[in-house]
Amino acid sequence: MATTTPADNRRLLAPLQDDPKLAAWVAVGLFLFALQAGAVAHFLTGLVADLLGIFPTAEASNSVLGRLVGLFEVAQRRAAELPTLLSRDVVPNAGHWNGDRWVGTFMGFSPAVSWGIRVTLVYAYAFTWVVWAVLGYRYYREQYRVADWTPRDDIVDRFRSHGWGLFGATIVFLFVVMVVFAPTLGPTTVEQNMESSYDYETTYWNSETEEVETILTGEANLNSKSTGDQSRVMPMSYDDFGRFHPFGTLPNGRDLFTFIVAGSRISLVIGLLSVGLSAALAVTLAMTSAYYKGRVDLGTVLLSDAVMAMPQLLLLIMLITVLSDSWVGEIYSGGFVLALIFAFTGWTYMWRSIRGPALQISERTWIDAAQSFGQRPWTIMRKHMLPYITGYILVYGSMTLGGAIIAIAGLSYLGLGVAPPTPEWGRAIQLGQEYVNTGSWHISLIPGLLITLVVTGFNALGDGIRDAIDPQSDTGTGGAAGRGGGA
Amino acid sequence: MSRPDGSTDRTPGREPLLSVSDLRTVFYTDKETIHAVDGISFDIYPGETVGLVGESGSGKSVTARSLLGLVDEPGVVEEGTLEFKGEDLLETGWAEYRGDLSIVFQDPSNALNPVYTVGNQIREALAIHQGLRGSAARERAIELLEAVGIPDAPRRVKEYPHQFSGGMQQRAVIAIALACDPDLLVCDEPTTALDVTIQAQILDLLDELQREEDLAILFISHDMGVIEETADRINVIYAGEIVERAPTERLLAAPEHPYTEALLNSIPGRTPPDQRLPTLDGEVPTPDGPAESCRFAPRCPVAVEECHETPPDAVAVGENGTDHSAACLLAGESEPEGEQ
Amino acid sequence: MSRLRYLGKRFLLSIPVVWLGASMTWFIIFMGPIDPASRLLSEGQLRNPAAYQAAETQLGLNQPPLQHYFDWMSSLLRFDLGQTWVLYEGSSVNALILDFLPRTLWLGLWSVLIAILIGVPLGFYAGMNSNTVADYVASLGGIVWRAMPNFWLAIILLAVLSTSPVLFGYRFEWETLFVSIDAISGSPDMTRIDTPDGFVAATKKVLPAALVLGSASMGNEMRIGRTAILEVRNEDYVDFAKAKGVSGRLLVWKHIFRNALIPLVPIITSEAFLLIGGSVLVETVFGINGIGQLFYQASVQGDLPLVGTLMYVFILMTVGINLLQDVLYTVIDPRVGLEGS
Amino acid sequence: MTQAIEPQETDGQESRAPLLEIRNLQIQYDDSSLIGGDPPVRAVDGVSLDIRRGETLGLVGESGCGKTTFSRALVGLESATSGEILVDGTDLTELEGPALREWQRRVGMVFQDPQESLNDRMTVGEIISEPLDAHDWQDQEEREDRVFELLDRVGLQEEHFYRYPHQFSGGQRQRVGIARALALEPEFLILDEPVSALDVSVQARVINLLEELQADLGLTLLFVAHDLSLVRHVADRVAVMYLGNLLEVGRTDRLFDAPANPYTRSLLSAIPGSASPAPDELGEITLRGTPPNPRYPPSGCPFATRCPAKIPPEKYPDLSAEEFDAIETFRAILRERARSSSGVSASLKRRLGIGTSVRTVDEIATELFAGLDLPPEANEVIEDARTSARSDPAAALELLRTEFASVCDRDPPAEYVVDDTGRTSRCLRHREEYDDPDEI
Repeated sequence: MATTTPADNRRLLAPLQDDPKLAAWVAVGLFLFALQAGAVAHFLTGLVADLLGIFPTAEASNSVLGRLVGLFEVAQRRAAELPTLLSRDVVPNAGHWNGDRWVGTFMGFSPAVSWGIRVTLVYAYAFTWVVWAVLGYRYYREQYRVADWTPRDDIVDRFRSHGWGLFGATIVFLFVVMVVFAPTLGPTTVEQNMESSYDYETTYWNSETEEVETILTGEANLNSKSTGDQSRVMPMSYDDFGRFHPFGTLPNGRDLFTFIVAGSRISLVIGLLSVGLSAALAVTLAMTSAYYKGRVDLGTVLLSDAVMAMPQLLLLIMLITVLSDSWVGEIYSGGFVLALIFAFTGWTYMWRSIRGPALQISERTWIDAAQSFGQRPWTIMRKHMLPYITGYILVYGSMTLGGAIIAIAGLSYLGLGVAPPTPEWGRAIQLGQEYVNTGSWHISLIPGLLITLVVTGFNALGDGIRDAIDPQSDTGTGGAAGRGGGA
Repeated sequence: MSRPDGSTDRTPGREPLLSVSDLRTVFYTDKETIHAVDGISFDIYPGETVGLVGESGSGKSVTARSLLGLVDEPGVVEEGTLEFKGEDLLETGWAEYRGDLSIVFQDPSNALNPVYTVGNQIREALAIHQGLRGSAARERAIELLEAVGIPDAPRRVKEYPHQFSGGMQQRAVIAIALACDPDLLVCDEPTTALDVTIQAQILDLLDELQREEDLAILFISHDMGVIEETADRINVIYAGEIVERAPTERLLAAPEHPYTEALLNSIPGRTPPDQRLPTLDGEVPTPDGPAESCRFAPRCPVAVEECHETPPDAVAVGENGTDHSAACLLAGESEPEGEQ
Repeated sequence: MSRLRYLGKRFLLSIPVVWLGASMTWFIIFMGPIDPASRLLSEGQLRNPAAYQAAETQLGLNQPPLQHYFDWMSSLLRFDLGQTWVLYEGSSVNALILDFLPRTLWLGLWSVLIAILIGVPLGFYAGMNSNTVADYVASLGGIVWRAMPNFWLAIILLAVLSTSPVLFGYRFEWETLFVSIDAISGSPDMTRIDTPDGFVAATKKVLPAALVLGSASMGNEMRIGRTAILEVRNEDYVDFAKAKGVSGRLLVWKHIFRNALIPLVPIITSEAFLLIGGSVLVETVFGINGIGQLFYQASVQGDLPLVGTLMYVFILMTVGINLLQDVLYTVIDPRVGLEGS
Repeated sequence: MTQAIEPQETDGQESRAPLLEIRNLQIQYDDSSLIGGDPPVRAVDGVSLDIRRGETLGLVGESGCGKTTFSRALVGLESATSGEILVDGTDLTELEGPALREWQRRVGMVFQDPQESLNDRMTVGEIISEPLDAHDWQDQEEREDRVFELLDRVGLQEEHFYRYPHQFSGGQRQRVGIARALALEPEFLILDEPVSALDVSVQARVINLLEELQADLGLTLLFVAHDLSLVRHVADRVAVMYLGNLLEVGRTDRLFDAPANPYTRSLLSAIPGSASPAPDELGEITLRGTPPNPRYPPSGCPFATRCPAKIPPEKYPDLSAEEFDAIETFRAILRERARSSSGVSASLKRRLGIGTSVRTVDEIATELFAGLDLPPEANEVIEDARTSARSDPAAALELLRTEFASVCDRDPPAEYVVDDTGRTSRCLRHREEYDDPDEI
């Protein structure tokens, strides 16, 4: 018989002591995780509490749900006490000048430098994870995988040599890290600087009195507005209260960087949720309509044509208007309903984009072969069609995500969608609109440039994946999908 | 003229129309360098049909495209001469000889531009090569379609390619090629996409045209039966090299190269139904480097050690001046013991 | 199948699309969580049951839903669109649309034209000179251009134009270039469009907005144009034409460009779709009183019946564009509508 | 290897019990679902055939003749419009769900293009074991053993288990396809052009493998191909298909040595080269035109439009072959014209006086009949037709049809037994009153 049987080769649970390299790899992973375990626990417990809070009954504190919510809130507070390396407390940047040196900042550096160190540490940490994952994958490929070559290897190799795609991946990586570490990255927090600015105090060096004084943060904001040529706090500068503003301030004196970082979170969450939902819908419909063809296909075409006949942005506006006052409209500052609406209006574009590939795959003879030995339709779709469509979904999903970010920004520019005070990029543009040709040009310009960069990044990533999975095709049908309905 | 293999094509009294010598076409991709055509030489005389036979991936189509200067990126014609009417096309370029040298592609549905009528595409060639325009060109286009056996040509001339069946499309392609008034027609698998009864029609048509117009034809195919029926002389191509050349009858009767022999043997019709088909191991290799041994050696049933070390040169094996050569170290040494 | 039959079939298929779209609109507006009648009333009127009932009766909401649905659909079909409630209170919707629509169409026309006239030639140029510096610059430009949010671009462009003398020297002032316009932004004057001056003025007025609105399409058309050229260049028939001796300009124009236009048709029309959606934002930024802005105002101010009617108009427009695409197809590609394609 | 079935005798095939009895099978495609009114495509148009246990039946025909559709129907990949496919008394065309799956377990199918028929994201092991998984065949371990056994059976190595189709050559891929078809130990194997995508030097090995497998496992084979030389080599019996109809069915040696049907004769004669299996006395027959559109099949014999041995019209028995040919061509042209001018746009053009030039119909007729000496009555009819063709091609066509109709245009031929081995052929020339096809 054979020297290697599949049974021998199935060593998924290979003992770690057999392989010191693997053990080292796992140890590094655990160490990296431990550094941030507190933050993860904090996030997860918070997420569960928020999810439970969605249900209207949860508000009553004596209901079962209400108690559960309370329980998780307690757990969240506990989790917050766990030590975390990359927190504002470990590397603080909010300090003041006492006439002699900086007090309360990281190792006595200036707030700008302290903030810079924290940002650098965050990105270094995230990058380490990436390196760890890549090394792990390579090691698996060399040592543990039975097949010496798989079609996925070619895809990975092609992507690795795709400069444009890598550029996109880098941008997306930077953006995602920004989203994940949003509270850590800002020079201040949404709560302190925006939501409850009158509950917090800012200590500062008053250069006139030459004394250290305190002021309510809200009042400090009022004195650091960017409203034209006279009063402005520009990017990479301090305001009168010794607070560092990497991107300057908003017309209401709040920190633009903190605003943008927090806004990135809601953009990505809504984007991912909506793309996920519409992708699931699109894939299911694409597979069924491509598999059964005929009437099923025609029906889906008509339905999607009808949804598409209503311009997406207008449909969004209409639905938001209708749904904004209902209870779903209040979840996550209106973000949840926005995601639902996006999914409902966006699946058509995605379905259109993958219908071609799905039909093509359904014509492949291996589908006939599977039918010929009596394979069940759902298994055929899952085993023989889904793996191919997944690639395209990644492509168009990536592009649609870019489009969703634009559309969300466009809606909040119009004052729809994500309700203020929750930060959103489009609102920053709207706030700064009247100052664009004054000295406070940064307010609109920076978020706009960031949107352009992030969307370009997602599109480039999509291009890269497409070229990697299907080097011949460049149909560019993702165009419509990646555009957020013309916003 | 001298050749690397020292042979000459002997057809009395006439100069070759096209003389290909040591042609090398290389494709450079990220992963590998493919020597698709690796030093092939042959002559074509006016009015004759030369066959080029080989399996897929042997370099047949690249040869055809190289002759017409249609090698696309990343391919490059690196070496050799293509003497057409005494001029080396690789130096002078094709511009002046376009039309004199015409081509028929394998898939007629791709060779015709879908957005123009067949008549338009014929008239285009007529305008360039025969200076015909207006109603003269229209009349001539109809005549050409009739000449290639398309019934109801006056109506057909106004139709679009997709309104034609496969066989009709190939006839239209031939009509366009004829409109260029060619001396040499390169037919790259012209019947492979067609059914056998349609293939017979096209082969008849080519034969008839050749006799009427004194065309020289380079006929490329993977099908020995088709080649045998059309060609006066046959070149057998394997992995970018011509391994054997002989007049048709001679090649069929007394193949010298083991590959030719194997190729002939594997045609099912040559083996009685109750016997097993003779087989040949392995597949056609991709020539991804300069030849360092006989490329057929790994599959060759009679290979000796030397075959794996020395690339063979073509040697003349013809008796009494027959133009027969084979690129095999063993050729000519052991007499073929007659076909069993 | 003949081409006319093909078009007929496409036309028949668009009927259920309009019907489905209009039904969904009806459902969202009248069956959704919001009571359209109460949204029409001001705070004070809300407390007055008589006023509420009057509004409900006017909207026909006191009827059974099915009856209301059929009434609503049939009035749409007859273009009996009623009157407005909140916006321009009491004016006829038909008149309102006739007043606002031309401005949007004018804007849309120019944005489509700009996109086609710049995007397609640039894409073809990049495709013919693939992998050169010019190609990379054009492609990158197209991609970045495509990623910019329209409304942001509009804001920046307005700022640039309003400070044009400062930025480009005092000789160049957008407001007074060729013909003077009263302001950089605002609605074009559609009444004098038949005079040369009026035409230029109206065009100049929408041109910045059209440039913004068409920007993304331009990037997209460029990209597809480039790909199409690359694909066609590798076709056998191009090689065959070369072998025939067709060369230079004839080869490029007759055999490459013409065929490369075919995949561009659906792109151009699907971009036109997006323009309709994008018009809301661009009209808002530029202060153009078009149908997009009307829609936005109606939504914000709660005139839901008007929102529904306008949506119907938009549906008709998109379906119309779709049909136009099919007509273009049959003109440009002789294969359309015949068996096997 | 697996259970050895007693090799059955090769003689007396006629007496073998049929595995499948196909009765008047019709398969039509109606793609113009809602609107449009094109008649359906008649892919298979009334086929009756027995497939006997243990035999290799070759099914040959040109592309589009319906041979692939027919073979797919036998595994339930196509649904029959009418007719029945009987296996042990059950009609396959009515099976659904588990019953159909049960039958599919007994059949294996090998497809033409090994590149297309293997999912290239699955390893060879996964591909071959998929039928086993689909039918919950025993347990995981035994399935794996079975796959290794199959790999060995088709001449592949065990290490190929974890490779992907991309890593194989065409011939090896086809072996994987064969292994998959054999996974469930079927009794019946359908081979749809199994080697036509392969190079000749590779073809031979796959064919030899198939012959071995049949001998070892006692399989019944349906071998669908367009290459007649190949079919002669592998098949015991051959069925020749044209436009959805079986025109000749019979023992391979008899059919190749003395083809009875004009179509079989033409098909054989068209094979180029000295290795052609055609009998020498056949000579060269080149068919005119192309097969008709299966949406609009001829009303009589399906082959009548191209037949070189078409029976001359009763009214004019003395027409020479040449003259008959000219009339046939004229009719074909008119038919084309009538169809192309029936569309809306064409009638619009006609009304506007542009397009379709009537002048040329006349011209063509002049050319066609130049130099021919038609009998006066026939000539008169032609003249009439030419006159009416100017205004109404359909009427001209009708006139020609009634005047010059041959029995071949009218009567679909029945099956005639043409030799002592039970070979059948569909051709009106087998009727006693006409000359046999081979005498033309």
